[in-house]
Amino acid sequence: MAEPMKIRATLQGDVADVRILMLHPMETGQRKDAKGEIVPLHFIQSVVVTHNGKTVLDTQWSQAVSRNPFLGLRVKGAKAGDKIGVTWVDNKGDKRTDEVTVTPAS
Amino acid sequence: MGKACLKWTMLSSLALIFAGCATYPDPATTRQMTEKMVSEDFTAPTPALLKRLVQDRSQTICSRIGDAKLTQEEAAEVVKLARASIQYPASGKLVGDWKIGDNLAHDGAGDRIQGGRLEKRKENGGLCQNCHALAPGEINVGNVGPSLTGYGLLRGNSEAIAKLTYERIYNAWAYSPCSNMPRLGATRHLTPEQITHMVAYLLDPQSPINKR
Amino acid sequence: MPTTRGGIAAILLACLAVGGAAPALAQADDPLGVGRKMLAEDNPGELWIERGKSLFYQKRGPRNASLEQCDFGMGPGKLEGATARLPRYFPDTDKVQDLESRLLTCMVQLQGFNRDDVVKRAISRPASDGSDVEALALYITSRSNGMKMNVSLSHQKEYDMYKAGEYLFYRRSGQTDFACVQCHGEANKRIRLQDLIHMTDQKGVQEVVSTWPAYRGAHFVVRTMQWRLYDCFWQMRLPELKYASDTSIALITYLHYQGNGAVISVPGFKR
Amino acid sequence: MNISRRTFLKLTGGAGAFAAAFAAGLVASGQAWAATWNKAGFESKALVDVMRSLGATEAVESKDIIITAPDIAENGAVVPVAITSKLPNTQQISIVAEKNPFPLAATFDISGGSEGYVSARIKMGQTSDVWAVVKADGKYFTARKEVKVTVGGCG
Repeated sequence: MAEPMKIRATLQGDVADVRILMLHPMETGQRKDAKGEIVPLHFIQSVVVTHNGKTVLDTQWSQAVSRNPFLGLRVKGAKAGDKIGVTWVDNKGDKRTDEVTVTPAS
Repeated sequence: MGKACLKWTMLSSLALIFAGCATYPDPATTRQMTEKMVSEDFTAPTPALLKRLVQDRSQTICSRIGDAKLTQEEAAEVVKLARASIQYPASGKLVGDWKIGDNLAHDGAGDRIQGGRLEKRKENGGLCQNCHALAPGEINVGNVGPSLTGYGLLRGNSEAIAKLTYERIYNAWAYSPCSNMPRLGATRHLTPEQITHMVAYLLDPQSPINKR
Repeated sequence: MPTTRGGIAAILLACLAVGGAAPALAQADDPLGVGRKMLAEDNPGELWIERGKSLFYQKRGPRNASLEQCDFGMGPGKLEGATARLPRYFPDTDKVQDLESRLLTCMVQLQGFNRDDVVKRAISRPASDGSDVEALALYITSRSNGMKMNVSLSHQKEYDMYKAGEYLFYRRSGQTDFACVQCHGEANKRIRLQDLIHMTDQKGVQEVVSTWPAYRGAHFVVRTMQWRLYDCFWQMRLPELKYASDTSIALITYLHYQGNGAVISVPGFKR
Repeated sequence: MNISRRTFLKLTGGAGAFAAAFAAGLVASGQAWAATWNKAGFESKALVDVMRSLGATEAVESKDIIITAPDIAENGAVVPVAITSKLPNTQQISIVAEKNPFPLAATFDISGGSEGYVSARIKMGQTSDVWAVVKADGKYFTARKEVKVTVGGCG
């Protein structure tokens, strides 16, 4: 069910400005649905960002990160064509990996 | 800015002229056609609730398109209807409990219709916070209406002021015909008792609205 | 009688008002501005565009058809610039239609969906995956990104709808005595902290017509213009506006024509 | 207190729920990556406990940490927070919303290849200080900024 992320990686000098949008409910386990039933806790626990395969950011999240999360970071020593990979894993074991190439500043 | 604006006006008028044969319907035709739409395009859980869409005489007068001005006769009629609408609480007391008024002023819910259901509440909120600045330092307040901060400090809390305040909340159009202020008592959004609490909230020296 | 001449006068007056008004844009000392900018820069609404695209080209519904034959006014399947000219008159339905009512026509006629079913689901619940119509409306509008709104009133029915929309914009009713103009007729106004767009001003109305569908932060889904109008009537304590009704299309025609020249940029981001 | 505020508090979660979810095994702690997930920190209800879980009890305030966040957040469910650390060899950044039921929102471990900068969006139940806790060159530093939360959407 995990849907593709939207990743932008744009070169600014030798730094890649990386912006990641993910579709995820980030449920706190407290919200009730339309039928009045509690929606179980369901949130992304970890996001790992790689640059040409090498981990540059390893995150741990709680359910306090907003629904449809955003993550921004800056990767040093990048050049156009480099690969930026992103993988998230949630508390139910669902995961999703997407990859983009770094584009020159427009 | 001004230049761009003029250009835009000219383009628009050109478009209208080039359109040639098409002309706007006269206001009476537009009214008839649009009122028919309104009568067909809304749903409500009960026929009584659907009647909310029907305009009363004052609303009809106050629905002026664009910058059209009220005539003196129209303004006088709206004021007269407004004056006649005002009812006072059974107790005769116009100043209630400011603490209840404080809650009401910050309550924006009640009486909305969604998913085929009417929002059920013991009473409607007063909606004040939506449009008016209230106690000093409050951030989450609107500015569609004038600031009410220090309302009582500026005016005192004489009987005359209490009566004026009550009437302005009950039916603002008695004093400012067709203003943006809802006729909260006259449209039955609030009860006379609720309005007395809001009067207290505005006038009582202990009320947060009158703190410096 | 305010025929063509009155129309021009109204536009001129609106223009004069623009000249004197300060722009209601975020200023440096705006305590809300930082957050608004940060949120708008990375808009989760973009995640819905791909979904809308695949829904558009997928064979769906009882007739197992895609929407590729749907004519939004530029010819079957031609989407570039189509929403920039909506609402417009369509001879096949003999009606003025906005994007969403036209989409509905195609989903019913081409794909065989039941109209009531689509309408029932059109506006999604907050914090849900959103509806098909929301994703489709966003995708179709995104194909006009960068283009200017250019609604015409060349057909008599388009004129009629425009005038009906204007009438509705100023029509007061219900227990709040509100019409649209009570909240949207002046510059720099807010309901609580929320900015109210000044729609009798060219810049204001242009912002409205060029930024829907939009991601609504508080709802976590993409919302459309039909939802925007529905929600206004809800807050006004009025009965529920029917999806894709003539009343909604009239208001949209009025606003979109006023907003001609605005550059479409969707998804918008609303608080 | 209006309806949307109550709804929001539900969104941000009551104190017991998270721990209960752990007990019920809803949080898949068996996964390999979960070994590094700071369970104690994310379950902490007070700032001091969060700091202890991070090993940051000796942290000192630093002017080289910049928190970019709104003075007033219009929607507590989506509060944008960006942290920039100019401290040499920044290794880790945590975002903590002091008055949340569970204050620790996120921890970012930074490897050699990325700058001392992260940007994210968090839920906040009420007006609160937002803390940045930064580990740089083995030592801990903090900065904080108040974010006022007004919950709109009703009325």
